Order: sequence, then C-alpha cells, then structure tokens
Amino acid sequence: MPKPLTRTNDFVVKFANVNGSGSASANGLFAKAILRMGVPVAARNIFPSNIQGLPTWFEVRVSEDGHLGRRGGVDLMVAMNPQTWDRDIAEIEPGGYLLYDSTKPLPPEKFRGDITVVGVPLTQICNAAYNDPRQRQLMKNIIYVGALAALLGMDPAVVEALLGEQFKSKPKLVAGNIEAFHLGRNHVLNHFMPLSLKLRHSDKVGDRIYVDGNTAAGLGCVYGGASVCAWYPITPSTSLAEAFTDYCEAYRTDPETGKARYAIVQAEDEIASIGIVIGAGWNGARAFTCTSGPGVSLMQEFVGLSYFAEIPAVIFDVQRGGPSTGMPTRTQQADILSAAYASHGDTKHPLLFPQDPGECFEFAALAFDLADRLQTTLFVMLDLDIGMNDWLTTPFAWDDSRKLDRGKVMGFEDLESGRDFGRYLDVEGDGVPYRTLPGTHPTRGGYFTRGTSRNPYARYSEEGSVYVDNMERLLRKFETAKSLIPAPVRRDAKRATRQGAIYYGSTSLAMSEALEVLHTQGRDLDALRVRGFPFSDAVFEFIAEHETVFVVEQNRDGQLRTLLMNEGGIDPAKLMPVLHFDGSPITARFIADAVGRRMAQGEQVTEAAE
Amino acid sequence: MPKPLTRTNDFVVKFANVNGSGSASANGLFAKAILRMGVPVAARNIFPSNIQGLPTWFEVRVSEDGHLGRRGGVDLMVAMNPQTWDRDIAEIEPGGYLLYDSTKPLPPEKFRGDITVVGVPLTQICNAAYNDPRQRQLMKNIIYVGALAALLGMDPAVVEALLGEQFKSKPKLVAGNIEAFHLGRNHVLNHFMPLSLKLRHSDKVGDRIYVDGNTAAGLGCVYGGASVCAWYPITPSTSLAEAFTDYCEAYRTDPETGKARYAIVQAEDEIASIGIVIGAGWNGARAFTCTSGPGVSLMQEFVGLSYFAEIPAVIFDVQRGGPSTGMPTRTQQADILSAAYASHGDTKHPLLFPQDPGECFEFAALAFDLADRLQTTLFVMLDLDIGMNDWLTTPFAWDDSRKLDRGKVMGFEDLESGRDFGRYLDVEGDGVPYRTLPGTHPTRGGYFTRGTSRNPYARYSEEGSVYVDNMERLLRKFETAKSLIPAPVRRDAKRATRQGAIYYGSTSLAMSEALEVLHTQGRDLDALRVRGFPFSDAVFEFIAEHETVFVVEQNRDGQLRTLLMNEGGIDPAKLMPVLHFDGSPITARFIADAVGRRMAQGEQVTEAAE
Amino acid sequence: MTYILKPQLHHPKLPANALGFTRRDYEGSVSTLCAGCGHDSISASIIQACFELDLPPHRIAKLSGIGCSSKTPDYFLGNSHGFNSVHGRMPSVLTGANLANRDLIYLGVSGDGDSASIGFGQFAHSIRRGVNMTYIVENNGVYGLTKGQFSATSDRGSKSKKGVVNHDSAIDLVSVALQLGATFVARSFSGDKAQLVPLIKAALSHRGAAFIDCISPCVQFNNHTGSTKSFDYVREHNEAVNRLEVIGPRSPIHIDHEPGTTELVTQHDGSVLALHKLGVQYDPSDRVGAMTFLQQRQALGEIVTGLLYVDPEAQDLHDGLETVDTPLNALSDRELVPGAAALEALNASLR
Amino acid sequence: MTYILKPQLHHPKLPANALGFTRRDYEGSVSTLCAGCGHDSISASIIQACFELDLPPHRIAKLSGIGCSSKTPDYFLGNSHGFNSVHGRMPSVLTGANLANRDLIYLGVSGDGDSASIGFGQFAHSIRRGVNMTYIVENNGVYGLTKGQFSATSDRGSKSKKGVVNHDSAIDLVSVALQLGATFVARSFSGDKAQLVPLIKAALSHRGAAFIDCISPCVQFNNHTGSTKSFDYVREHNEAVNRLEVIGPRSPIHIDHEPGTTELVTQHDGSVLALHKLGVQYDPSDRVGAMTFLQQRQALGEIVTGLLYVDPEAQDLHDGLETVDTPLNALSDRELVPGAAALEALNASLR
Ligand SMILES: Cc1ncc(C[n+]2csc(CCOP(=O)(O)OP(=O)(O)O)c2C)c(N)n1
Ligand SMILES: Cc1ncc(C[n+]2csc(CCOP(=O)(O)OP(=O)(O)O)c2C)c(N)n1
Ligand code: SF4
Ligand code: SF4
Ligand SMILES: [Mg+2]
Ligand SMILES: [Mg+2]
Repeated sequence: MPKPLTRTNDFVVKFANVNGSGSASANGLFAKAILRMGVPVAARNIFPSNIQGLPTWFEVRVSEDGHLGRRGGVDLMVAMNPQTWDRDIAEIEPGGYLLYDSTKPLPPEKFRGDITVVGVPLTQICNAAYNDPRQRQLMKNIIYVGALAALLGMDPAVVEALLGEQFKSKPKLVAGNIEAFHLGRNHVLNHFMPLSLKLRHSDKVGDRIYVDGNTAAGLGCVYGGASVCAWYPITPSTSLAEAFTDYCEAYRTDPETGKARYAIVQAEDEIASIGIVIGAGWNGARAFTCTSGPGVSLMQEFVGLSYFAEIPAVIFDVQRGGPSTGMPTRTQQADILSAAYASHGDTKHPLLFPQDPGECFEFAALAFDLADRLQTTLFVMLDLDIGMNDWLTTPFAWDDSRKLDRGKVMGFEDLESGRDFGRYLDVEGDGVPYRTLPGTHPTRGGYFTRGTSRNPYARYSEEGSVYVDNMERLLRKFETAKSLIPAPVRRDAKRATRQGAIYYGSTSLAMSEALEVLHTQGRDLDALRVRGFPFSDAVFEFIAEHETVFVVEQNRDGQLRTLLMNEGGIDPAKLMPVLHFDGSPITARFIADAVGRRMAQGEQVTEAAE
Repeated sequence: MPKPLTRTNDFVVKFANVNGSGSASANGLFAKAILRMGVPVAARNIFPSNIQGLPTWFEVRVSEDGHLGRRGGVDLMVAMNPQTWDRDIAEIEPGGYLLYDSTKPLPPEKFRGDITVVGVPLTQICNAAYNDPRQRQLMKNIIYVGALAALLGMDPAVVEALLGEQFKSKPKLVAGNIEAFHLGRNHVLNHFMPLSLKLRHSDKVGDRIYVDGNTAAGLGCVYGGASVCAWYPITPSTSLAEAFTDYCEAYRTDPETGKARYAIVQAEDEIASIGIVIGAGWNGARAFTCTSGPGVSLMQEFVGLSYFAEIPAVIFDVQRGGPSTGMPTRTQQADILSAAYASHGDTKHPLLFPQDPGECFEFAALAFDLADRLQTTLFVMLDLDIGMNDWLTTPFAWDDSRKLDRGKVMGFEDLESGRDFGRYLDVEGDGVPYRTLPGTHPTRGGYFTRGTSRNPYARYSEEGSVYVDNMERLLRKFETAKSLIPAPVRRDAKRATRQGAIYYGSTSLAMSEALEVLHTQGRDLDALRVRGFPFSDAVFEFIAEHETVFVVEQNRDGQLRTLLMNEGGIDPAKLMPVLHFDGSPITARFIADAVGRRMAQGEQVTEAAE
Repeated sequence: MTYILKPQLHHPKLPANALGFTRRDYEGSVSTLCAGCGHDSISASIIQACFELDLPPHRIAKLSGIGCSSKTPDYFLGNSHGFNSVHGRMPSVLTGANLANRDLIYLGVSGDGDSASIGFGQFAHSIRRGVNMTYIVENNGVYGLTKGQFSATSDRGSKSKKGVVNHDSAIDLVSVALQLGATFVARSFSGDKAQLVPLIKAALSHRGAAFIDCISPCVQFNNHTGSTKSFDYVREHNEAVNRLEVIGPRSPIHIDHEPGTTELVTQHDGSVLALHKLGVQYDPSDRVGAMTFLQQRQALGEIVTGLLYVDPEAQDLHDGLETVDTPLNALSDRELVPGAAALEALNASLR
Repeated sequence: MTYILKPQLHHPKLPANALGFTRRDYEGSVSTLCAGCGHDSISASIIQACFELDLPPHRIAKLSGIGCSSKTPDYFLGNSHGFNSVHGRMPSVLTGANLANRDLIYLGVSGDGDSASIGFGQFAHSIRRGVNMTYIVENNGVYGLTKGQFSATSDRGSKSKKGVVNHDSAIDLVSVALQLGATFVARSFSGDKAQLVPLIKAALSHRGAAFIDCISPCVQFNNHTGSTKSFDYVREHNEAVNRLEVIGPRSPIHIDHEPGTTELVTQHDGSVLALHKLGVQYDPSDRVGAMTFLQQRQALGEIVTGLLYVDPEAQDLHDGLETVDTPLNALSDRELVPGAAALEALNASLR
C-alpha cells in the first residue's frame, strides 16, 4: 500500500450523496468552516437534473496556496451513496482516504487496498439519537461533518459559530445541530486517530468573500442600473434572476411608498423574455434577461433585430452542457459561437467573459453601460461552474462617483435646439448613432424603428447602397466596441518563451495552477486572459509575439479559437486547441497534461525542470 | 454622344414598373419570346416587400453565348415608373437606349444626352383602344412588349404563339392580347427605325428548360420521397412549398381513391414547422420545411435536438437579405454560418449549395437520402435569386433504377433475429448508428429518444465519459458526411496559375463569365465550385495547390471563408474575400473588377491580355 | 417629464382639437397598402380617435409585428415613436416598453397571422398579465403580406381565393381574450368607422389590457365569395350588441337615447362610456355572460360586434408589480444604484 | 405492417389481458421523481388504462416536452418508443409523428409550464388541427423541475411556497381546448385513479384531439396552504360531473346504475362510453353548454372534473388532409417517386 497522503491545508474532499437528502447544507457548512479557519476553499456541486433521489457530489478543494480551480483527483471521499459506490471508490487517489457509513457491513471486495478506510456507523449513531425520519436524514449529514472535523482537525468552535449564524432565528435548531456535530466528532475522537490530511488555522482568506457568480451578477445588475428583468427559468441561470429579485427588494424599494423601482417579469418563455428586454431597452430602461443555451437558441431572431435596429439589451448566458438539452446540470463554454454570431444574416455581438463572481459583479454592471453605448445586445457569458458554485472572490466594490453611461441619447433640449437627428446617422464617425426615447418631444425626434433596411433618417429603403452603407457602419461600430470591452489580462512567464496560452472565464483558476505546474516542469508559457469580444489589438499582438498559442476552452469545437482566427485573420496552425468538455469543470491537471504533452511532442520544453 | 450600342443577341433590358400593375406577366412574355427564338435568356425580378403600388424591376439578360449570370449595367431601359425615373435613367450604359411612355411630355433635363430615347405614347394608344381601367392597365404592358418587339426585331409569330399557350382556356383573351401587341408593334414600325440592339433566331437554348429554383426544389422533394411537409409562409421560400403542393397533387394522388400520399401542413410558425418535420423524421417519413433567415433563427433549438438525438430532417433555406427582417425581397448568401453551426453547444450540420434550378431538383432529392443516412438535419441553401427567378437549366432527369436510401434502420426481422440494438452504438465505425421506427416490434427495439446525454443504448446518463464518447462519435459521423456530400466541381484555367477562386450557389454563372473576362485580361484563376459542407479533402487540396484563393460570396462577413478556415485549418491570409452584399445578385463585372484589382495590386497578372 | 408644446398651425383652416392639433398632425406616411385595404380604414379611425381624445401624439407609442397590418403604424401618428418589431412578438416588446415607462399610451397593432398564428402565445400572455395597452388585431383571416394563405382565424369551411377549403378550427381571439382576463374586449369592422372610432377611444382610455378584434377585409386575397372575412359577408352577418359614445373626463353628459337603453360606465381616467343598447339584452360587465353569448351567437353564424366586456376597475401589470409612479426609465442614478455603503454590509454577510 | 407476437409470460402469476400481457409489460424504468409526486400516479393510471384496453405496447408512441411531467414517459410503457423532445414543443413533434404513421396511438404528456407557458401556441394549434392524440397535461401549477416558479395555470391570488402571490390571470386549459375545437375534453385529478383510468381509456380510444387536464400536485413545491393545486385543496373543491366506464368494442354492456342516469356514447372504434351522471345535469355533447358550465362553476371556485365534452363523430387531421390509409412512412418507392416518364411532359411544359 502506498504511503497515506500527508498534507496540510492542501487536499481535495469529495462528498457523494443523494439529492434532496439535505446534504447540500451540511457540505456547505464543512466548506465554510474551513474558510473561517482562514484557509482558502473552493467547493463545486455536481448535481443531477432532477429534484430528489439521484446521485449528487460536492467537491471541496482546500488550498492554502490559493489554488481554487479544480485540481483533479480526490484525496478523501465521503461515500454516502451506495448507488455510486464503485466509481466513487475508484476515484480516490492512491494513498487517499475513504469515510463511509459502516452501519451495514460491506464485503471486503467493495474496498481498495491502497487507501485508508474509515468506517463510522453514521446511521446507527443517528438512529440512536433521533426518531423522526426527516430529522434522521438531516442529522446524519451533520454527524458526518462532525466525523470529518475530528479526522481533519477542524476547529469545532468555528462550526458551532456557523451553526449559530445559520439558525439565528431558530435557536432550538442551533443546539440540536451542534449536538449532532459532536455526536459524529466524538465518535471519531473515541475510535480513530486523525488522518494525515490536516486542517490548520491560517490567514490566507483575507477580506475575500464567498459567493456564487449568479448572485454576484444579479447584484451587478442592480448596480448597473437595470430596472427591467424578464426571464424564464432554466438551470443554471435561474438563481441570477432570483438574486436580482432579492437585491432589488433590499436596495430598490422606495423607502417612502414601499414601491418597486424595478419590474421583474417571469415571462412565458425565452422569446418573450428577450422581447420584453428589447422593448424596455428601446424605451430607455436598462433591461436584461438571463438564460442558458436553449434560451440563446430561441432568442436568435430577436438578437438580430437588436443588432440591426440597434436596441440595447443584455443577456446573461449561464452556459451548461450542450447541445440540445444536453447535460443541463453540467458546465461548458460551448455557446460562444452561438452568441457571438447569433441570428441569421451578417451579425456580430459583443461578449464579456467574467472569470469569477467578482468579475460577474463588475461585468454585469459594466454590461449595461456598454449596451447603451453600443446600442446592441451584449452577452455576459457565465457558466454553471461560476454561476452556481460559491467562489472565494475579491469583495464587491463600487466607486460612488461613477455615473451610469447612457450613451448617445438626444433629449428634449437637443431636439428643441434644432440639432439634426438621424437615427442611423454616423455623426462622430465611430459608427454609433444617436437615439431618442419615445415621449421626448412633441414634434421632433419621433421615428419608426424596424428590422428592415432604412436610410440614416430611419426611412424605409430598399436601395442597395443605403443598405451597404448601414452594414458597413455597423462594422465600424463593432470596431468601436473593441476599445470598450475590458482589456485582456496578460501574465508573462518568468522566463522568456515563444509559447503562449489564451483562456477565459471559469478556466482561469485551473489555468493559473497549470501554468505553475508547467513552469516547474520547465515549460513556460505567457498567458493571456481574454475578457471579451470583439478582441482588442492587444490580443492579436500577443498571438503575433508567440510561435504557438494554446487556446484553452471548455467545449469540443474550440469556439473561441474560431473567433480568434476569424476576426483576427490568425493562421489556425498557430492556435493549438486544448479542449475539456465532459461537463465537469476543467482541472489544472488536465491543462498541464494536455499542454505539457504537446510541448513535449514539439520538444518545446525550454529548460529542465527546476 | 457615344456611338449607340450595337449588339445582337447580347444585351441587357431592364423594365421599371409599379408592382400589382400586371407588368410581371408581360415582362415574362418578353423574356420567354426571346427564349423561343432560341436565344438564351436570364430574367431577374427585383420586387418590393409589399403587394401593390411600389417600384419593381425586371432585368432581362440576353446572351447567345450563354452568360446568364447578371452582367451589370443596362443597355435598354423600359422606364414605366415615374417614381424611379431618375435612377432608372442613370443606370443606362452610355450609348444605351430608353423606351418610355411619351403620352405626357417630359422636360429635356429628365433625359440624358448620351443615350437614344424612344418615346412611345403608350397610355394614349392604350386609352384610345380600351375603356375598362383594369384592361387599360394590363394592355399597356402588352403594348410596350409590341413596341419592343419592333425595336429589337423580335419575331411576332413567337409572341402570338406564346399568348395562345398562355390563354389556352380563354380564346377571347388570346385575340385581345395579340391585338394589343400589334398596336405597340405597329406604332413603332410606323414611327421608328429598329435599334442597333438586335434579336435574331438562334439554336443556343437546346433542350434546356426555363424554371425557378423553388419549383425545381419542390419537385425534387417529390422525387426524393418526401411525404411530410410543414412550413410557414415567408418570402422568398413560400413558392417552394406551393410547388411541392402542386406536384404532389399531380403525382402523388392515389389513382384509385383520390387520396393524398403526402401530408402538407401550413404550421403556425417556424418552430412548429421544424417540430413537425422532426416528429415525422423520427417516425420514418421523409419530411422537410422551407424557410428563410428569420425561420432559421427560430429553428435553432430544434436543429440542435436533431443533431444530438440524431433525427433526419431537411430544411430549405431560401436566403434573403439579412440581418433581421433586413431586405426580404433581396438576395444574399448570409445564413451560411447560422445554418452550419446552428444551435447552442457544439454542433455542425451538413449543407448543400445548389448552383441553379437544375441542382435544386437534384440536391433536393439527394437531401433526403443524406438526411436519412446521416440521421441529422441537412440544410439546402438556396437564395432568392435561384429560388424565385426563372433560370435556363438542364432538363430534369431521373434514373428509374435509383432507390431511396433509407440509411441504417433495423426492421422487424433484424430485431427478431436478436441482432444487438443500441440506438447510439457505432457499429460500423463510421459514427452512424442504427435506428428503429416506432411500432416495429412488440418487445424489441423500443427506446426513449431525448436531447439529453445518454449511453449507446439510449439510457439517460450524466457521466462525463459517456458524453464525450458520444460527442466524438458525432464528429466521426461528420467525417463520414464528407464523402456523401456532392464533390466540388473544379474548373482549371487554360494557363497554369497559382491563383484560385472558390464560389458556390447562385454566384456560379456570374463567376464563369468573370473568369472568362479575367482570362482575356491575362488574369487566370483555377476555380472550384463548392457544392456542400462539410468540405471534402478535394477542397483543401485545391487550396493547398494555390498561393491565393479568392472566396467569392454574397454576404458581408465572408461566411463560407470562415467555414473553410475553421474546418480546414486554412490560413486566412491565403483566402481573399470577394464580397457582394447589396441585395442584388452578384454580377460578372463586380467579380472581375474586384478580383482583377486585387490581382493587379499583387502584380499577379501572369500574362499580357490576349 | 412631459413637454407639451403648442403645435404650429400648418393648416389654419382645419379644425383643431383642445391641444390645438389638427387631424393632420395625427397622420403618418402615405400608405403603401393596396387600394381599398381594410387596414387603411382602421388607420384612419385611429387617427380620428387620437384627434378626438386630444392626445399629445408623442405620448403614444405604436408597436407592431410583421405583416400588412403591422406596417400601418407607419401610416398614422407620424410624430409618435413606432416599433415594427418581429413577426408575432409585438406583445412582448410592448410589455417591455410599458414596463420602462408607465406614463405613455401603448397602442399595439397586429394581424391575425401575427397574433393568432405565430404570436398566439404572446398574445395570450400579454393579455393575462394585464398590460396596460390597446391591442388591435386587424383581422382579415389571411396572411396578406405573404399573399393569401389561411391564418388561424379563418373559419373552418371557409374558402381561399384559390378555392381551398380550410379544415382547421378557427381561433376566436375575442373569446380567448375574455377567457384570459382581458379587461376591455371589443369587436368591430373596418368598414364601420362610426362603431370603431369610439371603441378605439374607449380602449385608449382604459387602464389594463384592452383588446379590439377588428375585422378588416383583405381586398387582394380574401374578399371573394366563400370567404367569411369579405366586406359583403361581414356586413351581412354583423350583429352589433351596442353603440358606444365616449365622453371626456371633464365633458358634460348629454344622452339623447330612450331612457333605460343607455348604460354609463366611468373609466379609471374619468372618461365615461355611454353604451346604447341595441335590441338584445347585453351586459358588458358580465364576463361569463359575454362568453356564453358569444358562443351561442357564433354557433348561429353571427359576427357579434360592439363593446363586449369592460371592467372599469381593472388593475394593470404595474399594479401587480407594485412599481413606483416615476417611470422606470426616468429613475436617477441615485435611485437605481445603492452605492458603496450598501456593499460593506453585504460583503460582511458573505464571509 | 403490424406484428403482434405473443408476449412471453415473465410473471405467470400476474393477471394477463387479452393480448397475454401483464400489467408489468406496460411499465417502464423506475421513476426518478420525488416520492409522492402526483405525476407518478398518472403514470400508474396510464399503465392501467393501456393494460385494460389490451393495447399492444409497441403500437403506442409516447411524446413529451421538458419538465418532471415530461420525464414520465420513461416510467411507463418501456416497450414503446418515446420521445422526450424540447420544452413546450411536444405538440408539433407529435403532429409530425402522427402524420408519418396514422396507425399508431399517440400519447402526448406535458406539464402546465410546458403547455400553458412556453408551449401555449403549440398546444392550441395541435388541438385546433384535430391531431388524433391523447394529450395529458400533468398540471401542478408550477415548474417542478426548475424548482417551483409559478406557471401560467397558477390561479390569480394563489401563493407560492415562498409566499409570493400570483397576480396574473390563470390559463384554464380545459376552457381553451373546448374553444379551440378539441373533440374530447376531460379534467381529472392524479389522486383519483378511479376517475382517471377510464378517462385515459376513453381518450386513447377517441379519434381526434383528446385533451385531459389532470391536476397533479407537486409535493415538493406546490402542496402548501395557499396553493390551489395542493392535494387538500383539490380534494375539497373537486366537483365531478360524471363517472365514466369504458366498454370495449366487443364487450357486452351491463349498466348497474339507475335508469336515466347513464348515457351511452359509442366512439368511432366501437367502444362505448357509459357516462353515469352525478347530481348535476350535465350534457357532455354540448360544447357551448360545457364552456358556460365551466365558467360559472369556476367562478364559484369549483374544480370541475369528469368527461366534459366528447364528439364521437370527430374527424382528425388526416381526414382534413385526405391522406391515404397506408401510413406515409410505409409507402413504397414506387408510390412516392413519379419516375422518369413524368419528367418528360413536365420538361416540355417548361420550355
Ligand atoms: C419569423 C417570420 N416568419 C415569417 C415571416 C413572413 N411573414 C411576413 S408577414 C406574415 C403574415 C402576416 O399575416 P397577418 O399578421 O395576418 O398580416 P396581414 O398581412 O394579413 O395584415 C408572414 C408569415 C416573417 N416576416 N417572419
Ligand atoms: C427552452 C427551455 N427553457 C427552459 C427550460 C428549463 N425548464 C425545464 S423544465 C421547465 C418547466 C417545467 O414545468 P412543467 O412543464 O410544469 O413541468 P413540471 O416539472 O412541473 O412537471 C423549465 C422552465 C428548458 N429545458 N428549455
Ligand atoms: S394584401 Fe391584403 S392585407 Fe395586404 S395591403 Fe393588400 S389588401 Fe391589405
Ligand atoms: S419537483 Fe414536484 S413535479 Fe417534480 S418530481 Fe418533485 S413533486 Fe413531482
Ligand atoms: Mg391577416
Ligand atoms: Mg408543472
């Protein structure tokens, strides 16, 4: 048997449960307790597309060094689901650990020789203490948290404090849960030695907050001044609209009248959702919808209208596993092309790629300024991993001197002054025309909005040259967008290298870790995190500076790579796709392996490992 | 004044009319009469997006040499619409001709000095002869056909014969129309000399037929064995469904019962149309829908289902000017990307690009074999120019020994024999699985179709590796498609050259002519007509053999070029976009100019002009 | 903010309304529809209604889908903003516009293809949400713009111009609107301006979802014998249940009908609907009764017209959502953005 | 072609039907729905109905959209082909399947979100076309699978689990189906198998569009006080208008009810519906009467259940389209392809 893994504040724990059994809250407690000990944590929920009774997992990465992407592999498995026992056991690293409910004996062939097995009679402990079936179900979860606390050396005071906060309004539950926690903890203290996986107080969490991207984006919409939201439930985007609703109630209720400074409509479907958003945008309110792949497919026609009639709109696409209904509770970055070139005819739409909840907040707020400035649909591309998992991220911040940028709108005074108004006139040469809002002026500035071709003064026209001029102006506008999209973030290797890597969105954390791993192998890459589309010159300069650029994505077809080639005229030979698309978040190991292997093939290892 | 143009059987006549005035049929008569004289003709209708009262044009290319693409420029303008007079007059080539209604005098500045003007008092002649307002409107059109016949030397017997055929069932109308024709003809014979634009009997039409692409495609669907059609009206695709309906009535009515061997449903929208098609395809009937850009946008979600659940479906996309409602009565090739990568998630769909009505028939019939064989949605990409204009094309032909290829379907005997059935099992390694049809066998072969991830035996699965295997199989299937799509047609230059050109669809005729023009300028290009997607190796070999390849398209963004780069890993620097997108069909002059200019820049003129 | 400027009188001889606008100030571009199209008469009635109601043109927003009918907003109220959106989706765009600014008057114009075929879902859902709007379907039983195919309001058994017989059940938008909770429901006929203008006026003054199904023959594709939407057919089968007069909020009420035959309904904005009964006993405040009456009469082949239902106390979507009185598009940064202070507490709660 | 094989008797002790199948032969995979979910009871009723009707399982095609309800076809009739399509679009997929092969029995299963929200248009149009199908909406007033948001069938004023009050008008699918021309309309309750099983049997034997609105509480998200779709609420407000017995085409008819209280309706396939009246005078052959009755009773807060309307003489879409008797998917090449000869004349006409 390999030596049991010995690690402090740096390991992966995975819980295998059945959904609907209340495990989510216990597992969350476990993760949060580690955070409160000052140790950075990332937790990822892998859940089925149903409500009750199917397998669900919760993977906790503990990393004092702050590697919060998925690493790959499991050091300690908490195997609570007999249905998935075999593959759960198989996933444990050699030398790893297993915690299981030993109430019912299991034959030895159900275990592995190269792991350390800790059997705790959870059900037995639980049933001895509780009678009510629902209570039994819930408390069993808290008992295993107690067991883990003992095994890993978790500070019980932290857990007790958390339970106190969680059930603040129901003090009886606090005591009950603490008791259950100690039932588990004491059993282990009495029967086992602690593991060589250890937790220890630290100070690496700092002022970071622990929040999911949908919540952060919903809050960002409030700060971005969005006042109309129309949406249709779909996993994994639903909680974005729900967060917006909660924050609006908190921050946007008129203190005097108790009335709402916002309107949120659960529409009948995605087509209606985007229609409402476009109607509101046309009428001068900031509006958004949130959805996932199937919704983006349904919104295509309206997105084309927004492009051509130039109506601001914001769509949050919290991406899940496609195509079709696909893997609705898994993560992917596979709607990039669908969004960037949404709709028939020649169209292009700006995209933002937040890397974490912190940027979800920032980019959500920014999206409304950009949509107003560019008068078009802007997509904020989240994914299930960012959107639905709690991430440790920089605290939300807001500069109170910041003003909402409403873009080019002519008001009553402008019109009254006799300024020429042509809805599709390129006054400043940046391709962005002025608009007026309905109701502004009794006799000036009214125009008829349509998805058909028309001249700069918004009059219907079927003339070829008029059409071409307008389409070329739209390209100019897209050029303008390049300077407005957040610039890419470059991170050069410590050693000079001709190898580069481009990545985006939720890949970010695993990528950082992979770059470190590769560096230790003597494989250095300059890295560029792309934060939006259209790409600025800096992106293409980066590519030009490197011989090979790995493009790391979570989809099958290398969709961002397509955009890079197509928009930048880049030779595809230069862009090496690194593609992870099984629906689980990409891991540092995967990236390091894939890139390392390719670099090895090309003998691109510049120096020996340190 | 320049010398008046002198040409025989080689010129362009354009009619400027008001729609709803009955001009279409008179103009059609004019074109068809030339054809009957044995002179090849191409006619293009440029009409507005309304029913009555707006400008419409009809452009007739007469070319004994058989150049039936648009040439560019107008040699003789028949200016019947005062609304568009100025631009119509401006369009005439120097030395060209104008025929107009001189009943009301026009000031001299309304004319040009460098053209020959023929004023015929059409209204006066007409009103003198007819009293009924509708008759006056219709007969005026026939009168100008008579005038043209005299001016160009058109054989009156041919026109009389055509009128006889047209009004076969209403002999009184025959005489009336012939009389009107001669009213115009005699007036001109009495007052003018014939022009130096001349028509002369020839034998260059051969056995070709004169038909539009939608009609041909509708017929192709009958021959392809389609039995279910669900559609929603949209210009310019409507006449495809209508042609299918007519041909079904003619060829698919059970001779004994009078009942229909087909089902055609005008659905409530495009989503329902494709849904019906997919339901029928799932259940083993060949089914299609026809639409245009907005419909393709609406069908995205279902196309993804078809891709992932592997259901055969055929969509005819008769492309019009996008984006959004765009220019609904103009032509473009701008849905290529929307179709090829339709739907969220990683998806790819085969496309066919017919070049003319002849191929519309062929490819329509073929599409159903391919869709069944590949079990996926196949798009046949027409455009308004092919779909709604009459083209001279090779006669329809059918090999009676041909069998409908139903693809991999397991029947009762297969199942009864105990053959293993896994709906998504790759038995032959070509990525194409077997399917069964509902109702086949009482106890075997039933399965549950879904858009979610599942294993090769069609059982629901959220396992990453199962998902990845399936997605990779779908890529294998797409590889298989390459060998089934019609091969590209290569046409090498007479002189060796390192320059190539790729084109497709309705660009074909203008391209051929442009290649000849360029050749006479000493600019030689090998040309490859791409007939479908995914591209076969031959396409990439062609590109590899050439230094520069012009990609000629009728869209703004170079959409086929994107596919070439993306799927073939081609360096974009090598692919020079030649883009025409003002909504009118591309012209030989445009292509020759654009390519010629670029070749001149690159000093790529290999030899002096002959 | 609302700016009301005195219009310049371009046509000093034309009669002006209380705002000083002439009828011409409510006109739009020249129609490009077929001569004689019913839709043009509806446009004229809308112009008349807005003129008579003294509405400031720029306080109206006109929205439509795609079709001949949906083009018409270009042909009236040229000073109003208009939005010719996409096919069948006007209701959602209008809903969004309405949410953004509750102070404008929203006029949705659609066709039977636009609303009963592709747009049936959006039609239904905008009605059941009680969006404050006037929703007019210019109902000709065909798709005019795509040249005469049956729409979902074509009656079963009716014949197309080419002679094809429709075998699907028709959708009766009026019955559906009643069932879905529309708080103002009327049917009229483009050929009967005397009936239509007051109905449009009443609908524009109604708070809540006001729906008017206006039969509007397509002279090009659906005006033949065998059609149930032709001018002749509608004239023959038209059964009006009442005649309406709309009396402005501050106008005196003169009724010159027989006592007992007129019912007065005061709308939310103070305007009074004077409903003159015609023959039948018809109570437009009884939703269930209205539905029953319609079903029975339609079974007999009658086309029931008039003001079929009105709830003057109706609530609208903004009431349901409890939005502030200020239009959302006019909220200041301060009202929209909670600012840095709020984040402190929030951050603390997320640690 | 139809192959009927004698099934092997896996469970010799279970009672077999006329085809030799046991109830188990009509079962499917193990349900993954929540314990106690109403939908599982409906699945059980479908199984029971098919078993009792002696239907060969492979002659049924089951289709659905997306939702907890739409998952259920996986949990019954495991030997039948099934198609879990996309959200709200089952009706079009079913229509296409039906066109391809008129010989199978089509069972569409949907949810209230699937059919009344996103799918309202397709629901309506499939009904008005008279597609020969049994269309069951498993109506729980919420989106179960996405965790409990209101659907369009939630009653105005009803409360969500989180305490939010619904302010939109509810869509009553039964009334809409009646209005759109459904030729078989019923409402039932997942908790009342005795009522539901015969209704499903009758619907499956009906030719034309048969619609069943089956209230089916979501124990997870909509079974609380304040919900109008909870088990308790439905039990309290359920008003059945009749009890149904379905008697096979060749079975003798025994009626053990009071004379005069039972009506017999013979369906197109020869099966007889014996309708036992319950208290109220209710005539399920009167469409207008049914609509009126429903409106009146619903206004009183009653949930009217039972067989609400049936037209035994109904025509279906194939009748309208006059398609041949042979399923279109079984036509031979010869019947489909006109061949070279036809082209000669055609080419000539195009010169
Ligand atoms: C998505 C989409 N599908 C189809 C069309 C084509 N189309 C334009 S108008 C129309 C029907 C219009 O019918 P209706 O609403 O009744 O208006 P009418 O012209 O009869 O007034 C259709 C199908 C379109 N513009 N967009
Ligand atoms: C296009 C699309 N939008 C949204 C979803 C997400 N979604 C899945 S099921 C569902 C609602 C299901 O509600 P209902 O039909 O009432 O079924 P129930 O779960 O209540 O039985 C939604 C919105 C989806 N799958 N597809
Ligand atoms: S086609 Fe019909 S609906 Fe359209 S403008 Fe003409 S008459 Fe009116
Ligand atoms: S969530 Fe509701 S509808 Fe879905 S399975 Fe559970 S109880 Fe049934
Ligand atoms: Mg219409
Ligand atoms: Mg539901």
